[in-house]
Amino acid sequence: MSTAIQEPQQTTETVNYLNAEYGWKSWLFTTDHKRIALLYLISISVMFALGGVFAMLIRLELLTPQGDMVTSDTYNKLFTMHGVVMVFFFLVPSIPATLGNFLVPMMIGAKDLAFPRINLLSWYIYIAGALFAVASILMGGVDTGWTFYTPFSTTYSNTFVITAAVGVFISGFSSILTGLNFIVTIHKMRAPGMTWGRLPLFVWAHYATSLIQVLGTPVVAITLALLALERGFHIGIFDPAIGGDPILFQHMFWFYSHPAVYIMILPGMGVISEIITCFSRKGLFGYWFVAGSSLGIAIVGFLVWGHHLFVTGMSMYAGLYFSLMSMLVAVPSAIKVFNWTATMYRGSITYQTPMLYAFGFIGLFTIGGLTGLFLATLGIDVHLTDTYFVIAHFHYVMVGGMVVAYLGGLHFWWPKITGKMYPEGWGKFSALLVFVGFNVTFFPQFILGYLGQPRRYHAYAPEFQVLNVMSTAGASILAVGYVIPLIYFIWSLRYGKPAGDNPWGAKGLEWTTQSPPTTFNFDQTPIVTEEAYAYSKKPEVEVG
Amino acid sequence: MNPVTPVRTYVIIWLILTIMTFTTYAVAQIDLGQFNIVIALAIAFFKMSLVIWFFMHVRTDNPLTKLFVFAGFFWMAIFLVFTLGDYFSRGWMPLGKFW
Amino acid sequence: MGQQFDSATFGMWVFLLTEIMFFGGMFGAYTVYRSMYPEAFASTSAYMNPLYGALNTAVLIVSSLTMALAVRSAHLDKQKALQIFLLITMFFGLCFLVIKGFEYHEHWVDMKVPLIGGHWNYSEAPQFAHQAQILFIFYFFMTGFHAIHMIVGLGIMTTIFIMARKGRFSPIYYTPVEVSGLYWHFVDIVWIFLFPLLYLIGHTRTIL
Amino acid sequence: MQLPLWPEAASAIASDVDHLYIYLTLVSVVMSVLIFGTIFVFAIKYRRKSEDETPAPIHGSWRLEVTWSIIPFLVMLTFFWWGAKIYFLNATPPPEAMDVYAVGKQWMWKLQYPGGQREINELHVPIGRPVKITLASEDVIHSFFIPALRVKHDVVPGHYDVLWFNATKAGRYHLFCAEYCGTEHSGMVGWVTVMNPADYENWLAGGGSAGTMAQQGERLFEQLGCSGCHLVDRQGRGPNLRNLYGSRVQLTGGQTVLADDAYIRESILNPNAKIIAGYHPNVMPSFQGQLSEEGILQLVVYIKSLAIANAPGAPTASLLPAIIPQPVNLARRLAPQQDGGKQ
Repeated sequence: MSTAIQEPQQTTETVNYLNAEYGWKSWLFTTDHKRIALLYLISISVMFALGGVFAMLIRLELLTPQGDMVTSDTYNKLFTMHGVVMVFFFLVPSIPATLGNFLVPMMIGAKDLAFPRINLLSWYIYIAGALFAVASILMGGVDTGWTFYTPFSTTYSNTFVITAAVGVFISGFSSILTGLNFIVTIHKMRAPGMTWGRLPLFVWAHYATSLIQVLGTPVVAITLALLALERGFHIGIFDPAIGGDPILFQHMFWFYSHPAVYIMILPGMGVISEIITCFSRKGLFGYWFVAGSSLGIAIVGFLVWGHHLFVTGMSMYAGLYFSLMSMLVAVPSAIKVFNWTATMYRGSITYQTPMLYAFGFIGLFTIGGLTGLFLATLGIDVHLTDTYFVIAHFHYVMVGGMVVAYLGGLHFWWPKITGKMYPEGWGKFSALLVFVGFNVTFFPQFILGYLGQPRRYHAYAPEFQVLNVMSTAGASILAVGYVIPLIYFIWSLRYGKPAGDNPWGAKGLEWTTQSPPTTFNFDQTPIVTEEAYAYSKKPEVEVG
Repeated sequence: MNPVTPVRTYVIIWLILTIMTFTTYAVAQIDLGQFNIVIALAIAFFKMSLVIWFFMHVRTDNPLTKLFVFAGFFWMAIFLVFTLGDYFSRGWMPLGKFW
Repeated sequence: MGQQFDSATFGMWVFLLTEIMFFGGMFGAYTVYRSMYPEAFASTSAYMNPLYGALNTAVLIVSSLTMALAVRSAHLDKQKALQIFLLITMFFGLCFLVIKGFEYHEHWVDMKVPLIGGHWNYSEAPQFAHQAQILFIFYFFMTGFHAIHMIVGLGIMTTIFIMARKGRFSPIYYTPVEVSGLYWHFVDIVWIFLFPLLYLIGHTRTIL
Repeated sequence: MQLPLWPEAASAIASDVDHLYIYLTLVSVVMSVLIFGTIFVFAIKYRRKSEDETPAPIHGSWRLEVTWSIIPFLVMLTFFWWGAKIYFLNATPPPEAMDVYAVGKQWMWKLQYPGGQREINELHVPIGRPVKITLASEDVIHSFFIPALRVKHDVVPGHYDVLWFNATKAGRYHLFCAEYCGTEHSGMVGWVTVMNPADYENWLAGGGSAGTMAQQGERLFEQLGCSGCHLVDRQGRGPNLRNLYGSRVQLTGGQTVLADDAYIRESILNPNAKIIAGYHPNVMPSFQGQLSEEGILQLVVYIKSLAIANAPGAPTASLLPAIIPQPVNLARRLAPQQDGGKQ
């Protein structure tokens, strides 16, 4: 930050994408990927806040074992809406639609995505989906759990399942369009000299993510369409009374929803690769292994969905296969962790906020990944599935991994996005709060899970109370850790110090333009002549 | 850009497709047991390949398009094979104590 | 221009990838139930009239041919031919929908529509009355989604036709024609599979 | 204030699961300490000392990459192997296991014993005898979960699921529903009482005034008028049910099926689905909606008992004389077809 003391406060503001046009029309009809990214940023932040409120209510309810704060119906709706909102409307679009949308074209030296209007369309579709989800909340909520398992969701639930399912169905298309756009952009719009071997790993991660979005999302769409039809018209597709099979629903649901967790985590891994290299001032150790492991996760990730079905009566042999594949998918994740660690070896490391988040990510993701192996192990999963162990595991990956990476990335690129610095001291403090709060919230849940507390319980056995109280206490720390950045980010828009083009001394094409960038990102199409993360050499990006 | 395909090619492909349609219809009237489904799907697959290869110009398209077309069917196969794998192996006997 | 053509067709292929998975999910669920209840499904196929299916297949294949010729005409700057071929394509697309409509009507008359009120009667093979419902649901679901795709396709064709009338296309810019052609052919391919799966298999009432 | 950190282990399989869990935990701790330690050391040792530091590039090492891919995978294979072993053990009840029947219903567990005892949200089992629980659901998916015994199985409507255990320690343990099933999901809990064999005998003697489960099934059989067509000793309009259970029967289509619990259940609810060769469809009405899953289970046990009473070498003296079913042994299931159930 010491270098950020720039020329006198800018009196003549440069033209950039933020001030190029004014008025609400210039935002709502924009085709600029950066503006669309900001539209997404605002929308998903609203959804995150909504999901967070539900989470807080859940934790408050679980302070006492009797379940005396809200009724069981309300509680069921709370965790369902928490899941639906967080998974489909925050986690899936979070990094790809905001940071990815903003940065992928810039990182490959393009003016915009391949289909700017489709990009805007995807935001509108997202909003339409989110409106349906919010409508289902306002009408009275949904109580099926975010997994919508039949026959409860089709026959027995008396809530607004169809509305919520339609919301998820619609938002799926927004996700597909984003993925489609990225794939075509990365294939066709790279700047001269930007070979596949020179792509930043953030872009690789988004490429892998997009593949999953494009290949997986249609299946969940069709599954939810079948579910809505069955519920709406009382036709039995998964109804055991006429020979339908509820387990088939689970197969179809998890065929998407398991790879979907890789949609959520892969972009986070891309962010971490960028942050670690920048703050270690060093190229990534084993570039091709980290890039390849993203693709490996995307592909093998499609072969493991059955590990959600180990106790449903699925064939034991299918269980064997899915267990083995789930072990296999851990290998590329492990490769990434090892390579990030090795990147720091003989680096030049500083501890700015983004790097603190990156440290947190590696730690929490490691725990999340290792506990995933517990759940992939057949004999253990029988005991652990549907308990708090599962909750703890996926929050370690989704919140400890994904959300932490998202916050890290937001801090890292905030100067580029807004041209302003956030307050570093507060940044470090809230990073610490998030880390501590998160662990206090979710670590006790591993123990609760092995003790046998089932998930989705409104009231629980009294001997579990101490650990639950701990968890709730942690959640309140975590909440503070999320609110502080929200405040100082908004504060920095007006009062933040001007950031300069490249406050971190980072590599990558996005740092070669002004902050905030102009509407078309680069004055001239950049020509790339060096590898990604060439920290050890003099900068050699020519502009020609 | 694709080179221009002669009309003759299109018409020939169309003829083959039409003949195949009637073949598959005719074969279905004969009872071949399990082979009915095999033949019907083989013919459908063949017809699909012709449409993709000639009408959709994959023949002259770049390898990237070919790869993506292949990937589409490959992923569909993943879903089919492993879901069906569960259903078909449900009736199997438990393993003995070979460990 | 070449770059844009490339991006657009490639983008369409990626979109078709999602379409493959979309129908793939349906085909997957259908296959599972077929393998669970082969005889019930054979009995439903036996009810279907494969002549409708075969006729519709032929109609779609002709429309695919004319679509391919339309794209070719655009490429060669034969504006009149382009418009005519587009019109023929749309005509056959409509034919398909009309035939499908007649068929749906026949199912309704035959009480083969297992919806809320239960417009449903399966006295031909009462032992399969339960499971046959599942097939009919899939039949309507798959052909219904296919029909929706046809309707969307007709909408696209209308747009393309209007653009062609206005002389928007030339040998260096006919991307929309090419791209919507890909979509049209894909819809044709889906039907190529739906035809044997729904109409032909088990038509001879064989059981295993 | 209680703060348990480790669940009670009260079954044979529980200690297996615990050992594997400890092994996995140890490996995870070692891995985490290695990674966190390395990061910590690197972060301190290689902290930026001057602003213009430029570290030398290191591109990577094939040898390292291969090492840290292969070794973790080999370790994971040990998890896989051990876990699969426990899973298969968990999934195959021994033939001599005693039967208990459980029906999940929003939001309670109904348990029935072959001796005729019935309980709600309470399960009594003896120490040292394998217990096989046949699970059925009346409505949505439930999951039968006893943490202290480390067993869990989903109860999917439409068919029977099976779970078994061998309790080793007397006590009262939680019974949970682990699959979300609606409003009072968290109220669908109960207790499992594991008793010494002698206490268990006493407990058994105390209940079951309504006759054994097979007798209850027989009464239901009469009430519903089944006996009008399914004559026990002669040929009627429907197949004779004596010795039907556990045999392979030939159907009208030509294939054969095993007459097991699932087949009997299906034939009661959807009689036309699988007609035995020589009989007519549309004779028997469907009992869907008229019978609870408990009732169906009673009928199944009754039909089972009809096959055992006559079976040579059927166990005679045991805790529950009339109903210990002859296990469907594996060889029999594999055999192509034998002793057709039709007469």
